[in-house]
Amino acid sequence: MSGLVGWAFVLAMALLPVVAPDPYMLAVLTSAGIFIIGAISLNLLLGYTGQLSLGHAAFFGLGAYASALASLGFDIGIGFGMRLRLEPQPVYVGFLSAILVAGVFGWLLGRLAFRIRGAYFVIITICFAQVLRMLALNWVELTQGPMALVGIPPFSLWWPGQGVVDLTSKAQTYWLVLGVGVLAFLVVRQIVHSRIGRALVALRENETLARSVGIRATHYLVIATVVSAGIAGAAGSLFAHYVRIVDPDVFLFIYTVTMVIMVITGGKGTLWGPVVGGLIFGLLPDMLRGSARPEAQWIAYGAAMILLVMFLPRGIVPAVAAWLPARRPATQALPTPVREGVG
Amino acid sequence: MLTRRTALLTGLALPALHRTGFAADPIKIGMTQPLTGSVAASGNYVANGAKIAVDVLNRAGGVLGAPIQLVLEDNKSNPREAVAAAEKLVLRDRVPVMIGAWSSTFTLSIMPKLLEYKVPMVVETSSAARITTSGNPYVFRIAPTSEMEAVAFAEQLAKFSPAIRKIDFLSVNNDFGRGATEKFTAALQAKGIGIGRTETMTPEATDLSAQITALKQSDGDTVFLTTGVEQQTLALRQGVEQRLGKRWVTTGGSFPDALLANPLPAGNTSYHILFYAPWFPERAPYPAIAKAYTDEWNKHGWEFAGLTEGFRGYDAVLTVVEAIKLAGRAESEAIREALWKVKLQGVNGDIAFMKEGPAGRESGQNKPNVAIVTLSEGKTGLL
Amino acid sequence: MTAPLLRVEHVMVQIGGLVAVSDLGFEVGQGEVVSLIGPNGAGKTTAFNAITGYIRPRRGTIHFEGRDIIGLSPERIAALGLVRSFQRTSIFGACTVLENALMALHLRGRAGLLEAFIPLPGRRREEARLRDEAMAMLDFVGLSARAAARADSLAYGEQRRLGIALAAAAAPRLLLLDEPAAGLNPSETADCMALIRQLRDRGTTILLVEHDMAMVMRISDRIVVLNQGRIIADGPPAAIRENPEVIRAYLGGAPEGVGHAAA
Amino acid sequence: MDQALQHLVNGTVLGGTYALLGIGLTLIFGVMRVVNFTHGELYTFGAYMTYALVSLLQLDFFLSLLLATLLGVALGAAIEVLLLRPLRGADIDSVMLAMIGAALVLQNAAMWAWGGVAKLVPTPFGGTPLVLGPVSVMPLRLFVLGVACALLLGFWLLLERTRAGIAMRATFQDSETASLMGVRVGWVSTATFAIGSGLAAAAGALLGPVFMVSPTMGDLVGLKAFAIVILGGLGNLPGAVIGGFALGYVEEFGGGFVSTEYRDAFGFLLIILVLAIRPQGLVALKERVG
Repeated sequence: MSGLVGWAFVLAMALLPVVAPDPYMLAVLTSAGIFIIGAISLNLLLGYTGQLSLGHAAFFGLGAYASALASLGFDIGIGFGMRLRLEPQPVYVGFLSAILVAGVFGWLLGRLAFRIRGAYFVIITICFAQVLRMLALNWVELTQGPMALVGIPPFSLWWPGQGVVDLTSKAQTYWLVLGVGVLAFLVVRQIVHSRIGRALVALRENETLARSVGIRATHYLVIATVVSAGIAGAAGSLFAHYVRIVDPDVFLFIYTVTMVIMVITGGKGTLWGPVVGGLIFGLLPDMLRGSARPEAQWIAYGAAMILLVMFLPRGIVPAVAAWLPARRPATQALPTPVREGVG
Repeated sequence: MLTRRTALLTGLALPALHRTGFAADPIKIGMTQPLTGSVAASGNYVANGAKIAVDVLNRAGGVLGAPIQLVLEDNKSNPREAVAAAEKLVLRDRVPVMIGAWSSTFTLSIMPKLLEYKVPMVVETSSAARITTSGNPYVFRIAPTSEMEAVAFAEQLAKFSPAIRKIDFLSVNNDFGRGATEKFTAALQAKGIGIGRTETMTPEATDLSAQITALKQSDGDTVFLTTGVEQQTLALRQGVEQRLGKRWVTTGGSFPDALLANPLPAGNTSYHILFYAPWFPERAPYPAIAKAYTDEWNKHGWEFAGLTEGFRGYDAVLTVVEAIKLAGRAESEAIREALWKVKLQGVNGDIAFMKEGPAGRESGQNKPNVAIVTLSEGKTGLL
Repeated sequence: MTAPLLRVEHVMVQIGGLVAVSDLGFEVGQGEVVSLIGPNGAGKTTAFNAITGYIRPRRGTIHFEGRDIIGLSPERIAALGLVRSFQRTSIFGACTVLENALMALHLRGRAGLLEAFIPLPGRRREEARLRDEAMAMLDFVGLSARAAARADSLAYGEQRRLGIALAAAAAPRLLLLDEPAAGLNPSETADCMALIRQLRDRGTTILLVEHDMAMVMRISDRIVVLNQGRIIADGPPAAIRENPEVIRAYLGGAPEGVGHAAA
Repeated sequence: MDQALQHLVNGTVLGGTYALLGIGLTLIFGVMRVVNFTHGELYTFGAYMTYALVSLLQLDFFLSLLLATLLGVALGAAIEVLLLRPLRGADIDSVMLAMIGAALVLQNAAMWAWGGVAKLVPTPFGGTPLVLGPVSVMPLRLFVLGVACALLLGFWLLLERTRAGIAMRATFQDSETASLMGVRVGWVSTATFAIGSGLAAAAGALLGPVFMVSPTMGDLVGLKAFAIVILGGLGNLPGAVIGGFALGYVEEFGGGFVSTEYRDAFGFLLIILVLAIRPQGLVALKERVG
């Protein structure tokens, strides 16, 4: 997808609330958009470094908790009779701390988990999310445990002439999510097109060779994890202020699976893959609603996953790119590590 | 494509209505329950209760001359989907009133949406106190809070023999379990009863041996068990295995019905706090209503045990329809105001809402009835 | 005489409890082309893996430019200017040839996370410079016409040349080539030899593992012979050709080793 | 002291079933390099089949266990042929995603077929515990432990003493060489997946009657199975047995003496600890690949 088409897509999405102000569609798209941001972040890891993290919901959940706790404030004992107190902060502070906290945990997980690869890495990331879920469930003083953090304020934004306003309308929230999504997309694109991105793809393609030419495997994988975690944390923050309740279920395996499906079916290692896959699998559950009994909806969802993996193993975007007439210029002025072009 | 699909969906929804000969368009009631996922069993019971209430009421002429249509959405046992389901009900189906959402977490996640869309919701199951104390004037709860249950139970303490002196807790590690532990501790401590150990379990856990072995070390005489039906059954059975030798009292209104067909060995009597005891419809506050509900349920051949939870959906629909009737029109604000005026006889007993929460933004809370059922060798009795 | 570029002393390597290299010791001087030869299973590739940090030796020392490099990771060793190629074809298959070259030039760039986001002029200059270097490298190995092709679509001989180009890209001071001519036909082998000479002429020191004896004899300044994990001879090609122990090792061990046999 | 003894007995009983769960998963990974996300669903399947045979068809309990296991073997073979065979050579993440999809389908099919309400399976064993001094245990639990040990032993014999087992072990160690030596790797994969699935179904058939049978019973079990095989070393058969017992004891003693709130977290914490210190798992034998 060339840059022009990409921006046209963004513009079309941005105009949607004006052209077709169906609040239900906006709600569904907002909810899907939050997970698409998660998928965009996962793509940096899964698509560009080839490391499958099945604990991605951990970063999402950390972001949600960090943002919620920063905006609600807390007062907890930290041992030795000392207490840690935080007054409720504005929502943007929550958003930033979500990115920060998730990023720090991304660094930790990266340091620990990149001693291993493949299936081991996959399972340790699952365990990581599980441990965080148990912590959220049982550190009641901080997280309220299963009673959940409630009364999380909605998003607010400083607006010229109006000061800080709460974003409560469907369209405003939608635009915010769209904006963060575009930002996340651009962050990933910039990284992928940089020297770092090249190093990541080199590690994915042939780690032994990459190391032999001096690419520091752990260093770059950790960078990718930190950035990926940070973006997932941002998505978690959006989720917290959108749903306005955070409970330990944000660490659910199904949330990770949702993001993985979006990336793989869309086309991992392509910038637009998570967006395309995300739109399909973000909207599919809501399209299926009412079409059949609930169990059958799930079965259809699972079957769709299997069929896509079987018949489009590389994902939708690469398949479409291959199907379209070869529109890539013969001599690439700026070859990039991605197969299709960029937005 | 989308319009064709919508047409198809409408087509699917129609057969439910065609047999009634109403001239007017149906009045929609939205409901969201966990129909799939980890707590689907209970959610389906409640949904079934609501369905039969709609059938019964439609046979009796519907409301305001129109048939009642229940629009049921799965919240997939997770809060994100609970929000999605609520938005679909309000924005797409345009329901003027909702029923939901079983677990406290799901209900709490829908509550901001009620404020946003100004749609009232009757809460049929969730027990967390915060639902009615947080200042959301669109919430009307017919289910008891853990505190109400504990207080009602404390009034019946004298019925136990030998008397309860010191209690322990085995609670599921969620809102429901932790809330019950806290409220029962407070209510029973006030009656001079000692408090021993509290053990918790994750909702998915099946092997409770570590917890029960630990409970055995306490010198309490009674264990309060707060969890779903499945873990109630497991705990009672594993209690026998570990020779726990204490009295069990289950809270929360559900009943380990599997132990009717597969009873524990003789000498094991357990006590169960229920809001409806289907074995004794004649002892319900309004036997005729309870019997109508029970008969309609059995007509479908559904599990008998589901009656203990299904009444929640049944009573919720009765409540909502009564409010629509009082309001005179199916509009959210009118229904919300009418809910305050509801005085109704339900399966559980009288339904009427009292005000709770910060002044000016009160939520409605009903005061339900409590029955204590005993189970011994596969036979039930009323304490 | 100055200190040698690479000095390997008493190196012992165990793999899965088996001694793969028992006592390895040799030197490579600045500007030399040295070949490490020996029958199959003599431990040549293991020696490469030990020198480049992929296996940690049990005993011994390895000094590169006077610095002990045992225990350093492959990427650190590469950063010091010691880069290897691989025996089996080793390229970034799904990327274009130019991308391959750019990846191999990793050490020639500096840009980090910050530069990825802020379009500083320095970053653009660096990218342009890397691109020039990459094209120059491809030109050097005769692959510039294939720059936009996917690397795994190249012919076998081209892939081998790309493999060497990747190792040589960042202009290492010492280049370790693991059987660069394996599987090549005679004319490709000649090209390969010319390439190695050109690299040496550019000032790159080369340590070579190779089975093609004709090539080894013609290209090497010095030959080190390894058999059953230890050095049995070390000297100029003429001396090695005459060395009775070497002849015995090859005839007794794996006679087919003196040919085109790839492991 | 009595409490510790009881925990020891409980941990042993629990560990035996964990070992059974772990070994099927680790076998499949070792031979096929597939992380089997349907493991928990096969466990559920085995349990429901036992329920159907015992409660609905009124068959003999022990015969039902056997039949349920065989049905699990058949379902496993079907999954391998329909799903994994076409995906041979695909990325690890594509295969995982397909397996997750299959797990979603299986779980919701179970929900559809059986409803969400948990079922109890009647057994010929009495409801009164066997009492040995300070400890007590249900006869059914002892039976389960016994069968689990017998299955582990039988499985070991299968691997060591039969042609199929030798082919499997060869593939386990190096599938490329094995195929060069005439082992039909495709057939071995089907057999492996079927046997691994059969072990999961057997675990479900055995534990279904101990606990209860419900559509989501496989969720936690699937996660535990991952924990077990990681503890023991992925693809390491004796390691899975050791990992199973280790997890059983850690949960029992951790839950009993430290905190029941974190009972299910201990396993995962242990894994992170193990991976931080010994990334290859507790047991690293030569049999481990790579």
